[in-house]
Amino acid sequence: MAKLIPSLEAALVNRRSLLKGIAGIGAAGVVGSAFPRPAIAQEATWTLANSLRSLANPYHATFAKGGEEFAKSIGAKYETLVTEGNSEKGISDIKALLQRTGGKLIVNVDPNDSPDARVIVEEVKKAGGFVVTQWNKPDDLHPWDFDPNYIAHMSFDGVPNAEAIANELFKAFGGEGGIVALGGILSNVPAIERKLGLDNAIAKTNGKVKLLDFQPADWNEQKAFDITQAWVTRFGDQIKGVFAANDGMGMGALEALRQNGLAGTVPVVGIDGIDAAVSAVEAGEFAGTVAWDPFWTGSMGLAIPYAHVTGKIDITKEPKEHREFYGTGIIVTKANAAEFKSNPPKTDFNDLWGKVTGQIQYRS
Amino acid sequence: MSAQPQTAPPVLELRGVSKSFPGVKALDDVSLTINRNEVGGIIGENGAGKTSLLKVLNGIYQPDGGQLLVNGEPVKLASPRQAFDTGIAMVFQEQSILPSLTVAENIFLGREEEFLRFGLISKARMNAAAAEELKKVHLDIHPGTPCSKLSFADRQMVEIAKALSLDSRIDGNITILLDEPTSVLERKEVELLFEIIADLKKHASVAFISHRLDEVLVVTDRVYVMRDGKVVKEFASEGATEKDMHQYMVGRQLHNEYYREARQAAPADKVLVEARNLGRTGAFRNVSFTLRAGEVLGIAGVIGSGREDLARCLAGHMPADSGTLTVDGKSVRFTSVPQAAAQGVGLVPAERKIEGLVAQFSVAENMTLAALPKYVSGGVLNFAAERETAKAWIDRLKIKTPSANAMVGGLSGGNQQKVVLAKWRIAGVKVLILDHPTRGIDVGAKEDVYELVRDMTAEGLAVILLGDTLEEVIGLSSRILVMRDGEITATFDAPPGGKPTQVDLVEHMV
Amino acid sequence: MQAKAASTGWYMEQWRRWAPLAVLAALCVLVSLFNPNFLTVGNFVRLLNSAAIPVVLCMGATFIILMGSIDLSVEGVVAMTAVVASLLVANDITSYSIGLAAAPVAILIGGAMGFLNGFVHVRLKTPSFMTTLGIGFAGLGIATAVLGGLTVRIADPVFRSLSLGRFLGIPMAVWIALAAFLVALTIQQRTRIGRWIYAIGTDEVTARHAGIPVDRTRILAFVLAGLFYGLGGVLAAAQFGQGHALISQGRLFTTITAVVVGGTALSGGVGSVVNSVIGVFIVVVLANGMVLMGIEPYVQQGVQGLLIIAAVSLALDRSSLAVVK
Amino acid sequence: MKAQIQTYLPVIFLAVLVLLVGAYDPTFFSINNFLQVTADTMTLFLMAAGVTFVIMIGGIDLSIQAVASMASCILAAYLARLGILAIPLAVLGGAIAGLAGAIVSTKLRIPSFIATLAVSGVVLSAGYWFSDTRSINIPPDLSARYLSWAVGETLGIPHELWVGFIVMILLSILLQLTPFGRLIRGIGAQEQAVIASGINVDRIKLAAYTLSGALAALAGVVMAARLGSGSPTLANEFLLPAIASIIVGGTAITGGVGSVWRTFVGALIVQVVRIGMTFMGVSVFAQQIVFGFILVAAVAVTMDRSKLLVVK
Repeated sequence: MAKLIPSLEAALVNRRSLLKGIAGIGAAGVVGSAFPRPAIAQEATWTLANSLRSLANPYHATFAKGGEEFAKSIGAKYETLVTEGNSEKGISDIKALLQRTGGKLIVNVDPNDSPDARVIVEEVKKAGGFVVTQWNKPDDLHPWDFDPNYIAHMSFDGVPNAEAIANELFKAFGGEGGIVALGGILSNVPAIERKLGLDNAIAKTNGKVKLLDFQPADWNEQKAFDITQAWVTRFGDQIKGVFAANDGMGMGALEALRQNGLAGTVPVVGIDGIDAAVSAVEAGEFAGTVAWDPFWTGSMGLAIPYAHVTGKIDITKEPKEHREFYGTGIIVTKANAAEFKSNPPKTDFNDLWGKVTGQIQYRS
Repeated sequence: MSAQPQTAPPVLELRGVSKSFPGVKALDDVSLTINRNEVGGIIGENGAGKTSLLKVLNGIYQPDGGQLLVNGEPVKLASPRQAFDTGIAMVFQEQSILPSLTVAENIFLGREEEFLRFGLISKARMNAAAAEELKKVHLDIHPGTPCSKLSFADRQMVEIAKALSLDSRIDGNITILLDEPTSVLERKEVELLFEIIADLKKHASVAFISHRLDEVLVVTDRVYVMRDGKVVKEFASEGATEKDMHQYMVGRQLHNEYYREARQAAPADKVLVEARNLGRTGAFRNVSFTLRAGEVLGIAGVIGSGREDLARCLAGHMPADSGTLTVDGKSVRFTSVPQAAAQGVGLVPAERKIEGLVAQFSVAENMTLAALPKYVSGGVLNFAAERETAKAWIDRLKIKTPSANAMVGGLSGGNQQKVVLAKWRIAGVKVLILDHPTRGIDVGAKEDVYELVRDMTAEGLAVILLGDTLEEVIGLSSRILVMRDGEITATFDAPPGGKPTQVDLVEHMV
Repeated sequence: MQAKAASTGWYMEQWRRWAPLAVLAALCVLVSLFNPNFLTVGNFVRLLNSAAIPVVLCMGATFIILMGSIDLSVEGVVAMTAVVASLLVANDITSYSIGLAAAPVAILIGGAMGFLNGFVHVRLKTPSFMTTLGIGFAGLGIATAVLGGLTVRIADPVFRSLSLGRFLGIPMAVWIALAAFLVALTIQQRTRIGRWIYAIGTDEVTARHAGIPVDRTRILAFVLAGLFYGLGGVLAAAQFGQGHALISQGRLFTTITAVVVGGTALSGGVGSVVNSVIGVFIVVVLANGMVLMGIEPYVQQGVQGLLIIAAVSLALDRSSLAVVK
Repeated sequence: MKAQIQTYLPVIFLAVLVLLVGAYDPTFFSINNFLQVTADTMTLFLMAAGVTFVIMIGGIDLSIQAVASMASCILAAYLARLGILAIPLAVLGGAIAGLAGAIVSTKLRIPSFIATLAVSGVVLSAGYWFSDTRSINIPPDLSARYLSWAVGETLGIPHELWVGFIVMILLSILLQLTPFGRLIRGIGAQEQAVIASGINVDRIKLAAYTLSGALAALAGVVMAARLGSGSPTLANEFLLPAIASIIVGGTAITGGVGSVWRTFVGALIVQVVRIGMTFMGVSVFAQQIVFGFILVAAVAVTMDRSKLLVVK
């Protein structure tokens, strides 16, 4: 991550100049600094874009960063699209970009909700662009049914990773006792998977670890804080550990524990590997987190289609495990946190499949 | 009535002031003066322009033409606040007391600076100052009481106290404008008010606006009579009689024709409404009467007599909780307006702008509001039929409007009231309850309304009338109920030529 | 008969006055029946702590709602000020490290956003609903743009002690919220602006006639609200030890719900910051109770909705309203 | 004349926006793109269309987002079993939710803001119940059989547009030509006068909220058809844009003044601003800020304040 920081700081400088523009009230200021250049009709080269929920969360910010870096490495134009949590906005934005680029678009999408993926894939195919989807898609939607435009779907397997991190949690408190768990929005696929992973881990302890309560905090830090406060009241020192389906909620839980003097005493685990969580792991307040590699997904979701477009590979000839695959989650614990921080995973834009860990499994 | 040195300029003077609104000339070349230590009276029928005049004096309206002088200096009053700071305080007819604030806060609203200490209001000092002002109106309430807890009469006294607070805060002469201050007050409070005015006169001037001629004669030194936006007469109160004043107010000697007495129909046999021991807790009780087709039943009573509540119960605005009511032979119990409307009972409300009309609706839309189902064919509105009806009624009631599609909000009060009447006629009511039907409309329109009342009775409708004035009740009604404290205290037959006098009624009212 | 009517009126009035408190008490009893742990000192401290930020936000929102307006910019302003505060103290991104001085700066920025709300609303005559909605969007956008999606981690223990520190065993955030409440109460009761806000909310035309500078008062009320949101942002940053654009997620509707549940009318003129504090506690106890009572997660929202309807229908004085919109 | 211009300000504002974006990027100007953009706006319009009635009576309906999501769940859950009947069932579910909000608001006399907010919590729970807390796929064959009216094209025009147009026409008829619409306007402008005219105002209000719920549900059905699945969070982040559409179109939030075509234009304004920023390549960091300010500007331009005494 440290390596990322200089480039992030550079980005911050730009943003500050942007803010100056805003402070100048400027519609004029904003317009001036924010509009790159008019695009006249057909563009000769491919435009690359990442579509994600919101730049307000670190995972997606790094995801966008990956796309930007890759585009820079090949000298292509790059855009970030945000859905703001609104499915229709996400879809319309992609359509607009397809229209603007005349279909010469490579887009790497983390759909707002799994149903969106189908529409996006269909639109991209119709316009002749190429698409990679991340995390969310309907189970019956497959890249090979949309050859060649639907390049791939990539995800991280929530079940084994959640199970692994749950085991880290159990280890942290000695493997026996009650835990509480914070889930994401009930109907989100990752939320479901991570809950399943947790359930598996608990089942394997043969009753030694008990799930005292499960509450969805909707990925919301504040909600996680309030729920954890209530848990402290309800279960008191029965709580031996807190499982959070993402780091944001984990941080909320941690702060609630801190308010009650329990930070560091009651271990927390999260998933995502955001900076704050890794630091908490170092400090011994988190028992661990799973680091996805958003820089990798953000860049590889563009690099793979680009390789197809430039003829380096023919995606239709690739095996299924290169069309629907899991990336590698890194379990970060106290043992490797410092190492992880000082030496974050690197991404080689030319190594397309290096971090692929197998074909996606459908469980339901 | 101390003698004035002729040299001192009048405290307040209007020279040729005019003010117009779309369709109405509210003030037409009005000139008048209020002298130092004088109580000037301004009288006139509703709609004569008294309230507009006050609003000009108070800075709410800016005149289109003419001049306003205070202590001989021409001034322009852009807001009530400015008028206040100039020494003119108004006691509103429509109360300007805010229920969410305390008595003291209301009295000093907008003028809290004198109680500030380090930017904070000293409640103790403010309450103490307010208590001083309350003493002047003999109101024994704690200044920290929220005004929502006060009766209307008490609120009126607070309003007067607010105006009086100017007294100790302005150098030089102040003028207090009292707009119909007695309408919500009880006899005792009215007397108190008169004492206050007499006291005020020693160091201030007062303009007293009322349509209660007896009061005006008692309390004022000089009287201006207004009619149709003009000052038509000025005379000294001493020696004047109510009859003289009346003559100027209405423009002619009061005569039977004004109320179309000749057209007063003899009631038919058919009973349209029969009330037996009707009551509503806290409002009225044991009210019984019979109303026949072709009859105008007047109800007289002061504020608090329960007649307004009775009218609203009869029209379904609030339920009665005891007694029985029969409408056109059917026993009914109204708990909502639609139920009353379905039985052919309609109410022309006193609050025309709030309950009578949808100001943003056109004339036609307002007219058909209570009878919409009649103008539907195939599920959609039949605009042609609606327009036709509207035009017919515009002609029939001589409504002055640019067209049937004009917004009702732009019409004068009289024309608006005709639209409300037309609405209920179109809905086909059998019984129409008129609550102050001529409030705030000009004389010509009043006569049209009276004509319309006679038309209705001629067509076999029955009317219940809560008149704006006693004369109106007497002139129009064929029978009169007098109410006091929620009960009927007297019933008078009022055939043409055999009408009771105001004195007869007042006896049972108070 | 009259006397009887008067006395039932008196009872109703007393009930209306105390209803929000009664509802809160009933709720507490209900929850503690399910889970006696509710009635522990520790839980009360936790409840106070959970209520701290909502109380601060409600202080601002109450003034706006008392005017009959509405403020939808809560989340935008809180996010923005939280981000600014966390960037100004010692953190892992910038190096200003101005320590506690960040708090007044952030609060003032909140006030500036409030000023923008009020100014645009009054001068352009746009309804507060839309004005604050738009400016709230902008505030969230600014928070996102300043950070570019990063999360700032606060490394300043003094600043964090604004939330974590304890005095007499009670978290500092609670004391700050208490101070904010006292300030709001003073403003409401003892300053001209406070009284004028009531006057405007009750009858703007009369208020204008009384010489109250209505436009200025409106703008000032929005500034006040902004200042409170700014404080809320500071507390949020201190509580979570970080600043990011999502920190205020979900604050808007809970704030307005709390104000209304407390008995302040959306139509203006009726209510008080005291009511809002009670409203906050009703909402906080409700959320806390959901977990304590072990209500099935997916029906929680539904139960909460029903209980809010029950609470409002008991607590809100609607007798004086001719129409309810 | 001035009044005429005032009436069409939303359209003019929209036209200016379109010209601005088009001047910047001519690819924006194509029939196909216009059709696409408009078709994409239709779910937003459908959500906003019903609420327009509620806002016109001076109320507000904050439950539409939850209602649309719930409807998508009902549709997806029952399409296989009930076939085409799942559609009316979903719409009925929305109507009931709308009615529930209205009953709470009118009978318990709770401001609609809180009543519908509270009901939306209940509706959200219902959505989770119908979907068993999952998103549910609609198999393509079922979609083709029952939902082709909402997706696809006829005469070169996307079906969403047909649906949107039909709804707009029907609702406009309802609002402009029927007694119901007349009373909606009257209640918004001066409720007490309508009550005093013997109209059962509560019934009209119940109908308005029910309509709002039903249309939100229809929006949810169309969304589900477009996305091929239902989910309890499908319509998230739709509420505020929908209400913004109504107000940006020039309908007064205080009630009495407004129309369905205004909401249509308002929804298009919201959409064009958003899409326009993508076309113009406005930095993603600036987008939300620009969006916020344009919303305020749009209202400042389009709202007819001549009839309002005070702006709250």
